[in-house]
Amino acid sequence: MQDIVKEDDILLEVRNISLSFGGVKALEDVSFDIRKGEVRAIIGPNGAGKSSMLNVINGFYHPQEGQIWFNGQLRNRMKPHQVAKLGIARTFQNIALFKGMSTLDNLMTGRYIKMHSNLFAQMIWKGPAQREEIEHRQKVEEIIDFLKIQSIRKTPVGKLPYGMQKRVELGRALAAESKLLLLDEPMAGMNLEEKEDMCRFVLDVNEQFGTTIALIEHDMGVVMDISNRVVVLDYGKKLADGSPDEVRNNAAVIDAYLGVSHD
Amino acid sequence: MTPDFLHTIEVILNGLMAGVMYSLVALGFVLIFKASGIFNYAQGVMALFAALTLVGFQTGQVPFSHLINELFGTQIHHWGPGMNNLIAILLTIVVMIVFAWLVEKLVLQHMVNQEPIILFMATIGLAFFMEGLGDLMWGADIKTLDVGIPSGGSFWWEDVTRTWVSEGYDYYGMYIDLLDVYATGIAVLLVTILTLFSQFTKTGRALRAVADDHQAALTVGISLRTIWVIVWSIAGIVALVAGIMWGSKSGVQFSLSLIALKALPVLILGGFTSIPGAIIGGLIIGVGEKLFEFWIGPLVGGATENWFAYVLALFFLMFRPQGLFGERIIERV
Amino acid sequence: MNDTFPKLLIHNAKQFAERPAIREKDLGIWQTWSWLEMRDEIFDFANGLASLGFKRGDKLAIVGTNRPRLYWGICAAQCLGGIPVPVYADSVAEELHYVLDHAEASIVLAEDQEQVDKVLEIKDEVTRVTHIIYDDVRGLKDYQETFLHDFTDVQQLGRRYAKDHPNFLKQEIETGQGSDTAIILYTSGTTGRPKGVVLTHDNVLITSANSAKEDKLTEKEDMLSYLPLAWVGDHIFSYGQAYVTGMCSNCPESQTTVQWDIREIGPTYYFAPPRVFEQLLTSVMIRMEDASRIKQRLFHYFMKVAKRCGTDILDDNPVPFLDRITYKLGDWLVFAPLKNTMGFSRIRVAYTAGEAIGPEIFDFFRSLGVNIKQLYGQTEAAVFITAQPDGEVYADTVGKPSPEVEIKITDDGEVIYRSPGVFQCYYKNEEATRETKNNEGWVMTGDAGYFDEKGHLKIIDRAKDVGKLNTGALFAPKYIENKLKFFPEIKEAVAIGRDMDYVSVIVNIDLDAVGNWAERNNIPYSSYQELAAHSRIYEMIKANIEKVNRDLSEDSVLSGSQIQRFLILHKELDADDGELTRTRKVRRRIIAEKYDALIDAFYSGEIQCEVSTEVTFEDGKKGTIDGDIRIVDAEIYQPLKAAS
Amino acid sequence: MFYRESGDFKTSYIQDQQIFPILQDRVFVIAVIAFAFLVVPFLINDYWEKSVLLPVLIWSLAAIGLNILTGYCGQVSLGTGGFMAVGAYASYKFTTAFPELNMFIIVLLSGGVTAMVGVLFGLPSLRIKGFYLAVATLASQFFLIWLFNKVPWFYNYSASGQINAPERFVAGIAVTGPNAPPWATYLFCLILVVVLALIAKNLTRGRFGRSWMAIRDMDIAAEIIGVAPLKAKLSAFSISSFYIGIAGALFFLVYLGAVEPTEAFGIDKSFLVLFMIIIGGLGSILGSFIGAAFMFLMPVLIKNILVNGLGWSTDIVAHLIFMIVGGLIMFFLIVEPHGLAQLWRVTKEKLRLWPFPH
Repeated sequence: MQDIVKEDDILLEVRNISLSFGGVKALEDVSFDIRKGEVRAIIGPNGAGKSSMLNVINGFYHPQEGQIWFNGQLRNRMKPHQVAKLGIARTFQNIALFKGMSTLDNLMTGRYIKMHSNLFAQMIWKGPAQREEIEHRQKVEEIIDFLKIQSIRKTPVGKLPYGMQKRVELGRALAAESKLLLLDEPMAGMNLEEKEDMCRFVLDVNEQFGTTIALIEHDMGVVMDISNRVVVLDYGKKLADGSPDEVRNNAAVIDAYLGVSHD
Repeated sequence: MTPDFLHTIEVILNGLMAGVMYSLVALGFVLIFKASGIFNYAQGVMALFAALTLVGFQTGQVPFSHLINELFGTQIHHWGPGMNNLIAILLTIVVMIVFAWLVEKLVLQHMVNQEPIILFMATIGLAFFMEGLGDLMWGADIKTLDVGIPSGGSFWWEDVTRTWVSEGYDYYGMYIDLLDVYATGIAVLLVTILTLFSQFTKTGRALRAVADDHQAALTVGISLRTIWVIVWSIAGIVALVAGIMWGSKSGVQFSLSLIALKALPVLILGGFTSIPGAIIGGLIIGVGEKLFEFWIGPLVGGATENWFAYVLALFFLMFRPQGLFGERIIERV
Repeated sequence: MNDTFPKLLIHNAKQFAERPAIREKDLGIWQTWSWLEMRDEIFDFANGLASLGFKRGDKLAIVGTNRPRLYWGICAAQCLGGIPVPVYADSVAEELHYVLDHAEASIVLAEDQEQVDKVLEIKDEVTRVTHIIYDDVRGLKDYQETFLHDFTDVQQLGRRYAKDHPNFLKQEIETGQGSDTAIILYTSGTTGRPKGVVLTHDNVLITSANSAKEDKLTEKEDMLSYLPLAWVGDHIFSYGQAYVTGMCSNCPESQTTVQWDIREIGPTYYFAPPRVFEQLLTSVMIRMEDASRIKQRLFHYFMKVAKRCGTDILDDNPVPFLDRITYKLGDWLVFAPLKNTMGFSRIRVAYTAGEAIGPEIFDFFRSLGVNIKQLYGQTEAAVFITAQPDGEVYADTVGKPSPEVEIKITDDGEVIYRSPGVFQCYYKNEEATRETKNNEGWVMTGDAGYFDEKGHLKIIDRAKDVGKLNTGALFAPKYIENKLKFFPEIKEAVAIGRDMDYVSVIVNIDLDAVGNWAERNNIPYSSYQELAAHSRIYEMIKANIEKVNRDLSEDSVLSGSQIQRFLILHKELDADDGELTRTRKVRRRIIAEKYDALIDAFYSGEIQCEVSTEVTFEDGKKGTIDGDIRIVDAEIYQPLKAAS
Repeated sequence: MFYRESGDFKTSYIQDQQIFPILQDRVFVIAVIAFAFLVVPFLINDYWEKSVLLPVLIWSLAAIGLNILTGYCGQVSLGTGGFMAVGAYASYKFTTAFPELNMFIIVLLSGGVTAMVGVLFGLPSLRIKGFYLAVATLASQFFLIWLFNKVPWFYNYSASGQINAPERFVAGIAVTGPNAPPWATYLFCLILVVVLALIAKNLTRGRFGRSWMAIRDMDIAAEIIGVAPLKAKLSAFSISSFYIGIAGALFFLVYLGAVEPTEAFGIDKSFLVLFMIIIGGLGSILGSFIGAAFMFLMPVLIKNILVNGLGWSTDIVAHLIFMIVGGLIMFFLIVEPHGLAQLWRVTKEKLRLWPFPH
């Protein structure tokens, strides 16, 4: 990927973001961008502020300083559900599925923003509501097919094994057909095989649907192989940014990971 | 000073004392909530139950006499003349402790790591159960409770205040019920004891640890279950005190259990986790509702005490969900 | 006269119009195509093929599992007078290579990325292949090859092509006739290269029609198409008979979901090889194990009832009134629910074939009211040679000759037949054809068998394995071994006797079955060897063998080959020691060499024999097991009927 | 055991998404409804109407309402009694103000009014959760009741402070007032309940229902997906109140006929309905019916046995019932937090797999 990029290739850009909770600095003057169609990794040791960064991007936290540009326009102080409407979906580090619902319903809920039939249509069901329901059911079924989770279509997600739940959550994020997909430690707590599956899916999503993906990981391993560019955070500051190889050979990064004392 | 002004002071004073009563109940809530994260709706009924039991012992009632008579056609009611207050109170305390143990054994330990709201609903169930039990044991009739706390207006205070009025008004002095005064005294005593207990005893410290986080408690070396039993026992005793106060004030009857409802807004104001909060919250509510009734009441047909506390709490919640003294709730993602 | 499948398709599209022709479990529901829709789909694709330059006589290779579009491919090719050549989905690259090359396929219709990759891998060697068409686009988006087409794109081409050549397809279909080659099916030959069996429309059509008439199949049937596309059975059941009767074939969501899919569809017409039924039975028994006491009682009680009168009720023979009542009750409480969970509720006709099926398995399902029947067939015969008519169903025969089929038994006991289904030739393999089919059109089955007094054909063994005892009595080792293996206690059995005076058997007991029998009767044992040598076990096996002898004695032909002596081997026959093939078939020669001592002992009348055999352990180490093996005589029964 | 699903397969999403996908269930439900409409009206008498059918129907409606809020959207409310009162008083004002207005419309309007009040008291739910909210809803309970006691306009300045249901007709047949024939009042309620239950089912299985459940199960994730908490919660509050309001209206118009607010709509009613959905099953329409029937009929039954049967004094029995109810609540929350509906679901699964255990 060439390094000089035209403005309109940039999907999301964060500029000089600083975030703190009552004095505790979570992020300090962090800036980076995410280009259309790339797989972007945000890595860093635990407590480096990765999750905070994600929470800033989709509007859970509002940074004290800095700007967020999405699709060429500035967006500040947006509520998460408004951000979702802009086309940003995400998954969570510790799975945040709707435990009480089936896999199918979880994915259907994922399409909430895409559905519009009003209260009265819903009450009557027959007619517009049902038509909409079915049209979206088809979309969801395609995702189910894509993630190979047909067999658990109607199982309550609470009953599913961990790896499967991760997959369902990915499915729910996909269902929104968002422009940008944020994955918070998608491979955390998985065995090797599951990790490989997940990588496969991430890449497939990126290739087949052309979705831009930003993913967080705390171990460098897998991420390096699947991401185009990597930004490294540590203690809330940006440590490095560039291609996997550049990052891998970056002295500061190595220190951070080998735990050389910070002073 | 004008009589109106003095009236206002009188209202405030009464409010404060009523507030103390609320605080007494709220205290029980806070204790349990801090230690087990359970919002114990049954606290009020516990007060009722305790009071009933106390009266029962005092008057020497036979527990379940109605039921027994119903079943075997007997006509037993009392087993004797009753016993003196101290023993009765001690016995009641024992009962409350046994009760606490049973609750833990039969209910709580089966509900560990359930959502708080589920536990809350469970305690509503508990409240119903105890209400039925209490009535079944001691009968549902209204009983008078007297443990020798003097009551009635304080003439001395009337005389004192009468002199405060400015020339040219005739004023008969402020009415203050001695019972309320004593209640306040006892409440203060109770709170200090509790504070000392939690500061200077091992168990007390353990309790605080649990309040902070359960794992920590385990490391202190006291099992969560014993902690819960202790806390519920204490709450039971607090309930007894509250029961005695309310009981001797307005008789032991079903309505007593409703003071629990009144304690809820107190908690919302004070925060579920703060003992001082509970007390101050109680006072605010007490004074607030009395004043509101005194000023606004007449304009809207009175009986505003029914709802004032809740509406106040409601508005309060909108702006400070965690209460006056509660820790700030930070959304974790 | 509709003498080809394309013509039949047109006819069905008129007659059954909106009735379902084919279904596929996809995206969570059973996507359905009516005969009309299916016709249009097929015609579009056929035109598409034409526009890709596919002509009369060209071959269309079809690689994949049961998918509607692959079935459509078959008919589409036939529309143009081309020849479909299905290939097993699991065949590896070189097998695929051989078939594509040998059949001279010009276009390949592949199911998905996996198959496409296989084809691409060998694309350069098979130069005749000009286009590859795929059904499922997943993962193929960014393949650049220009000769790679999506099925729907081809149909698109087809529609355009049809505009320019309005009557083209119609004429092509008209010109086709029954004598044209309909399909080439490659038989996965156990020995040597697979052979391409050439079948005409007549072959497939007539056999399908006859067999369908026999079982009164109608357009109302539902059948589950889950067996390999390239296997003749599936071609007849899911394609031939489907087109003839207008019934609906249902494709499972995937090979792994078959058991759920069958449960949903509840087919009325069903085929499965014996092992499937066997697995079903075991799974039923296992699942019942952890059922509550009451349920188990219920189950076992009513299964007894079923054993007593179930099959008779199915064949509506006279049954005592009380039994009928209890059976009805059992049906409501146990049988019907059981069938429901297996997806057998609606079955009218089910067939099993390929190998002998265990009588108790067979009876279990029949007594539940599932009408399983056996048939005997071959690719060369377009399946049907014999089949069991309703009400004449036995575990040990393969039934009566199917309509228009003549059967003869040669002097050395081989079954040969002649029928409208008989194949034309092995594609590009003259002498193989000559070997199997003589010029009056009689085909050698290679199986030895005979007709019993009921007029049913009994297959006893591969012809080449059948021999004679010195007494001149016919000796069919496999037949005997199978009978023995039907006993749960017996895992393997090797019958010896060709050119000997009598039959002797080497037995392997089933460690699981016998093992927990031993525990229940608290017989302590530490090893297979110890258990095998135990006298109680010997008694048990002896009893089994004598049961077999009794059956044999009732058999007009084989009564002479009853088992005289047997022993229980001190070790399990093992593929690692070369005693079995990887598919657990007995390697007679090796065993004969390895255990010659035992065999001598058999015929020198000894009752004791020392053996020391080399074995290979899991870790590959070699070692020896020594054993002192008892040889026991079994009861011989008087033949009931004189040998015919 | 009774299920024969094999062969009953779905060829379209419409089939797959019907309320009762299994044939046997459909048949059964239709049979029940048919029985309720075609047979019961001819058998019904005053006793069955007043002491079984009407209350069960009406409480079911209230339970459905609360279940939408608590069971589906996860917002606990102790204000049910208050909202029922709103419905009752609204219907009273409407019937007296517009005597000609069709009763169905009146009832629905009353629901509408309650919905608006519900939204008002639902506002805090945006800031507060769990039992904080539960406490807040108490405000509505006490404030509303006080309001109806104190503001004469609500009871048309009647001396008693009570409100009495005037006689009103549907298609010329009285459905309210003392002379209304049992079958008429019964059918009147039945129609409303059936239709409303269906609507509730439609809402809960659709886009709205999912947004509510999303909020209930994991509000943060719900927001990420684009569910606006404001919209979801307030819609839940309004629809829930709509149902409860209608229940209140029927309770007053058809069932009681005359109402004194503190009596009829006290806090105990709020608890009763809450218990109904806990025992019936949170997040289940069917559960609302089961729960309502159970919680209402169980005491009646016990009374019949102990008082009429064994001749015990009523107050002792009353206390016993209190204990039993309380005990049951704890029991269910411990053993089966999803209530009777879940128990039914489990048995059903067993029946589907019969004779296999799993």
